[in-house]
Amino acid sequence: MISLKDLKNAFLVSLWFVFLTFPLMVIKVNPFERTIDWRWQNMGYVAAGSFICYLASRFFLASKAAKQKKQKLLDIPDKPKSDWQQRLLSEPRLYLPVLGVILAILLIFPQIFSTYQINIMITALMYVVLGLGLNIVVGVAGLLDLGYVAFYAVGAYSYALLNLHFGLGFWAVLPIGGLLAAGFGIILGFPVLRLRGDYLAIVTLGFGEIIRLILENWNDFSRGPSGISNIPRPGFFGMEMTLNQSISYLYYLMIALVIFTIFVVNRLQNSRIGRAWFALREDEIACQAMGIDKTRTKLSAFSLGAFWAGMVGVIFAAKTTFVNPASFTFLESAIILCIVVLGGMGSIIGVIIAALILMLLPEYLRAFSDYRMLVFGATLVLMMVFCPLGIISTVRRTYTIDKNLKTSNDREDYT
Amino acid sequence: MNFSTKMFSLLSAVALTVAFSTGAMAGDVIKIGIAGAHSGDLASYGLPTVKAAELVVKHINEKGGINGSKVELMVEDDVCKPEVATNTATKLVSGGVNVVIGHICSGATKAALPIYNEADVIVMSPSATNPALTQSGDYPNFYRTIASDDAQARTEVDFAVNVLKAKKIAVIHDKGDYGKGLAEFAKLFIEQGAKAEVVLYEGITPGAVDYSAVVQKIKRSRADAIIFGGYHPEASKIITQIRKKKMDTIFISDDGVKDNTFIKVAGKYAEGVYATGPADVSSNPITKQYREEHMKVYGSEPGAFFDNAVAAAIVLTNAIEKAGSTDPKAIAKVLHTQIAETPFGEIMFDEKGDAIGVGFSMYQVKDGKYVQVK
Amino acid sequence: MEYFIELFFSGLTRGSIYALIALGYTMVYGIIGLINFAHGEIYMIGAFTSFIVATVLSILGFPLLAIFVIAALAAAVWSSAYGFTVEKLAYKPLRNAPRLSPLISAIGMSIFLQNYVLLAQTSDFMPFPQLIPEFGFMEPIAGIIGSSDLVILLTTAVVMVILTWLIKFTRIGKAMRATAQDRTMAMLVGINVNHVISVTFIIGSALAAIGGLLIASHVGQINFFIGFIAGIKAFTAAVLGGIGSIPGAVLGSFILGLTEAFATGYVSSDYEDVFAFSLLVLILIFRPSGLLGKATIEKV
Amino acid sequence: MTEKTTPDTPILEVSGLTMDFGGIRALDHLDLRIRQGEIVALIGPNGAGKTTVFNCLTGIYKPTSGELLRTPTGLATRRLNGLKPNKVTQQGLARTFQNIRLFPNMTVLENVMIGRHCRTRATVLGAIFRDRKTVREEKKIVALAYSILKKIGLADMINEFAKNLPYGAQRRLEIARALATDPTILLLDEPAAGMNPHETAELDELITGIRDDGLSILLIEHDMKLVMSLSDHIFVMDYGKKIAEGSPNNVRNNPAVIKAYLGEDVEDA
Repeated sequence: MISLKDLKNAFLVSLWFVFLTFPLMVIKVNPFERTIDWRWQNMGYVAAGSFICYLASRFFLASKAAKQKKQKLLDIPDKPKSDWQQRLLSEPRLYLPVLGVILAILLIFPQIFSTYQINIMITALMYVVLGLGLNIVVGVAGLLDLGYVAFYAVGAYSYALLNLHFGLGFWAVLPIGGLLAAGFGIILGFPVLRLRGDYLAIVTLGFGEIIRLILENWNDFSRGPSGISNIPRPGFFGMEMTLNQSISYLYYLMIALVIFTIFVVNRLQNSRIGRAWFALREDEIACQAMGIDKTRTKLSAFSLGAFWAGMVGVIFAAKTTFVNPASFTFLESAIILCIVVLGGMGSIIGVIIAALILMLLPEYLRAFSDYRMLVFGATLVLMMVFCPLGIISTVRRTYTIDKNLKTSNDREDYT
Repeated sequence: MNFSTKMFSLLSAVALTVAFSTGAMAGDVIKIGIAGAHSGDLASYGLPTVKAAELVVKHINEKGGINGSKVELMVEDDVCKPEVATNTATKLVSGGVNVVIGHICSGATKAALPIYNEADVIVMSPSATNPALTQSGDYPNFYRTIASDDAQARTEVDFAVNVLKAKKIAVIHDKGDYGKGLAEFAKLFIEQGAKAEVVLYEGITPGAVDYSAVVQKIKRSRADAIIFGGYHPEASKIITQIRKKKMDTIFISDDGVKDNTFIKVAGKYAEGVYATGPADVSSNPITKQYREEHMKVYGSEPGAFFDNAVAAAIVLTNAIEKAGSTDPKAIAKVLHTQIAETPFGEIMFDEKGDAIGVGFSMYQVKDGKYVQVK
Repeated sequence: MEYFIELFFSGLTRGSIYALIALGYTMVYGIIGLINFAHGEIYMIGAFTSFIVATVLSILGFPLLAIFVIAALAAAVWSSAYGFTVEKLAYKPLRNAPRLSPLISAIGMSIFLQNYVLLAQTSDFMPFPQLIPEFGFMEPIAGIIGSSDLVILLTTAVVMVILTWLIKFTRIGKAMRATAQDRTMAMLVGINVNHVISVTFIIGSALAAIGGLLIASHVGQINFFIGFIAGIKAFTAAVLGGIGSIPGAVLGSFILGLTEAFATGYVSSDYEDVFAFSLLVLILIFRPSGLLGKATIEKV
Repeated sequence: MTEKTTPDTPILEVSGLTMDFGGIRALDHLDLRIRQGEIVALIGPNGAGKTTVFNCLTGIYKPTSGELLRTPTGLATRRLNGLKPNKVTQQGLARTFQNIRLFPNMTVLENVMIGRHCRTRATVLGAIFRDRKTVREEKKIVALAYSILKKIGLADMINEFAKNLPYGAQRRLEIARALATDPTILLLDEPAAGMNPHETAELDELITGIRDDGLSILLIEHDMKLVMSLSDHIFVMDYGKKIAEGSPNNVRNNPAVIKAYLGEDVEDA
């Protein structure tokens, strides 16, 4: 499979990378002691690493191309490669048992694993909901939102503040947090939703920063950067709970919220409004020409997306029992956005899988904590290059029609 | 062509990843958790604590452990983020830690404390200075071997007003948890003292490319002194621009600036800058011993909060030994009632959990070195 | 009045710093319609490379001028190499992918490069040698504008003139404009589009590197994270001026810099970024394509 | 279906329509009329401004000046000027696009279902709770969309992605989608472009059928054979101006028209 030409190219590539990484990887200066440390061994690593990677990617692509060629020769129609996925996801006979098993595992999870594992799982599940929420805005309606974290912050602070000043409990604030975030979505949406694409992206990014800066600077309102601590965990009919119990409780609560989110988001996507969102993403002009109110549709996507961030924000505050503005930076928005895109824009299952991978993998890669973010960045690039449509591409609902429809009857209420 | 571009991407990631690597550890019986930022941009504040604990524990285990039990460290990273800190704390608690040294940042500490509190684990931070941690009374299991921000602000203000006789003071901060907290206290103390006035109170944006507008504003306020709350990167940018603008305003800052990096980065502009820091303990034999060991074992000067972390490790292990058990109540009793020998001399803890005998002194940069001001 | 002038120059300095980075953003966006999030990192790599080279040279005892020139060259060469490689690795394979894919790839690249420098070098702040001396003739007005401010201002002006000339009158400039307008058409008339895109990345990266050198020398320190904030601000400036437009990027940068300076000077620097972003929102509401951006009528 | 309006009352009237793009005048005081049940063709060389007329009518462009008046059968006249595209569609004008603008990653059936959006009311709460009213409405949408697709000849492909359809089918799907909005006037922008003679013949039948259902049609088309066979009335444009109008025969022999087309290949599929 590997020809001499490949070897030559691999050599050239590794030469290029040796040159590229030379100053940063090899030279390390200490300006205080005025010494230079030449780390020649790094040059060797870079050369060997890039050589091997080149050949590996060559090999990977060659086998992929060969497969495609074979398919063409055998005249296999160019079916979408996710055929088994589509079937698995669309036939209840296939997916119901799988779903049952997953649910069973999820339910007994706290019985098997340590509190730490449960805690991580809660975080991952929070990101599942965040991903699903942003998915409505970015994946489904196609509005690039880089400031989603602002709504998350609104939710977290609404619990922290309402609890602090008015003593409102978790259950009361959970919907309020969601609604407040949705309200902010509308307030933000009004002026900016006429902007297109990248302009919208930078303005939402700015909005996210503005919210964070206000929380940071307006001490009388938010207690500034030192944050609000001692936020109560969620209660259960006033029961006293130990730490372990309350974490397990939060876990089940998150499971319930995830299921609720999937249920609602799924229904929304397959409704009149969901179709309008998809249409908006596909073609804004045609969408309007088909009688869809662009502004209203965008606003509904924005606020319904924000709603989930608000709810998760409340849970975030309850889980960490402490909020400060530093938790709501742009990086957070970027991570949620990555979940949506990696999952495959608009695909609920894809988003869930992506959220679990992106949140759980780094936790279990703690041993490599220094390289965690490096690997995270590289993974994003590689995923996009090799699989730009995400893990699972959108599955559209299929309809079965009773062929004996009395069309003449329908005709009447049509005119 | 398309092939070669795709392979490039695979390669870039792996080639650069391959070039680095890591390690881990094991043991038995008494478990001490070490929590703080060990990776990412704040790692330099967290890692010295790990090293300090390692050195102290090595000594103890060489002597046969505490009351016969070996001491084991559980090192967990919280990257100084509250949301991660709760996971770290749960991991330590479910791993069965007896005491925890950490966390490093106040925000992360606040998020983690309720978890330790419920699990009844004693926590001692070498670096979390937020006053509320001890003064609010919410965290009975929390101790620290560093003085709180208000004590530091008090030192700064007293020095500026009483020693330097400053009348107009500009209070600047970096909008962060630490810097802004300090600045608020400084402002409060100046106003309470009524001997000087706060002519300017501003937060700057950390990481901004240029601070000349703020500097012009300070110039216009005609302040004789600036009290800056924040860390050395911003401090060195501001002092550089102030001096370049030919202003000779006195610059007083905090422990985050009392760092040799500040002097090296700001160079000649650092001359004359005042900064508060823990009292000079370099002549203390314990301090000397551990600093030398650090040089020997790790081949470099110890980093931030190293002495405080050594103190915390000594105090905690000492308390477990004296208490004769790992029972938190027994340990707490020892901490509050008995004196321990640390790099800061003899210390014990008041009822809030602050170390008695750990305070701040004022330093000034003279000839490229911080020198304690008498 | 003096205070006003002082603030004005503060704003100009900030603006020209943003402009040096914003130009790269706007060029790349103009040509492939991509928000190159990794551009801030290219700037950071430029600063780091010049830091390393300058420190090595000063240890070896080179004179200041030689250090400045060699460090600038090295920064430009390596930043360009990084820009070129990043484009080939992370963007080129995605030319025909959905619009968001290259953006995610860019965010990934940005995170990757930050951590690459963090691991290969250090997470600490490093002192950047002062490469721009204090000019004697600037002494009388040092309270208003410093030597490095002046150098940065002049560099921005020169760079903008050269860039405008390059794009208006040279062969490659024409090819760039053609590619920006219609990539397929450009290809049909025989323009090597890949080549043009590479050149765009190289020029943009070299500008960022020069910016990195000057700015790091101005503030006197660097670490691996400086690219992020500068990048976001520069991008904001580019959008403000109308992304894709070169004079727009410069104008947007100056407006942003001046807004921040005056907001700090007359209101409070607590909310300096709030002012900056609010201004952006306001301008985009009234001019959805930025100040000098062309309002495109979509062909239906 | 028809009320007592006289056949002479135009249901859509355009007068003095002018559209400037920067310094270029794309439309210059254009007048058009469509009567109930008519098929009216808008022809002219490339760049004459035909599509611009559609874009002005449907609210995508804001005309520089001129009146767009719509008189629904038996109701009062309304101005369409300044209405947003979706409001225009609600007023009963639906269109297709010259360069097909389907929703490529949605199924054929969903594309048509989108057309029902402006005629249905289901809310967010309805979508979540699926109350009886919403379910009934949804069922009706599916049934209606299916019946339209059946009529248009795409009933076998309802679950295909729109992007996977052959070209001719995509054109027909655009018509189906427009029909789903319950229009009284259908604006077709080059529906026969790129079709083979067989497909064009089918299209001819389809358009006639739609007219027979009581709709009026405004048609932009280059295929003269189709235009001549379908139209009741033809407007000829050049350089944004109307240069002729009348019955097919009339227009065919108009010297101005011949001059405008001179040198142009009058497509003759």
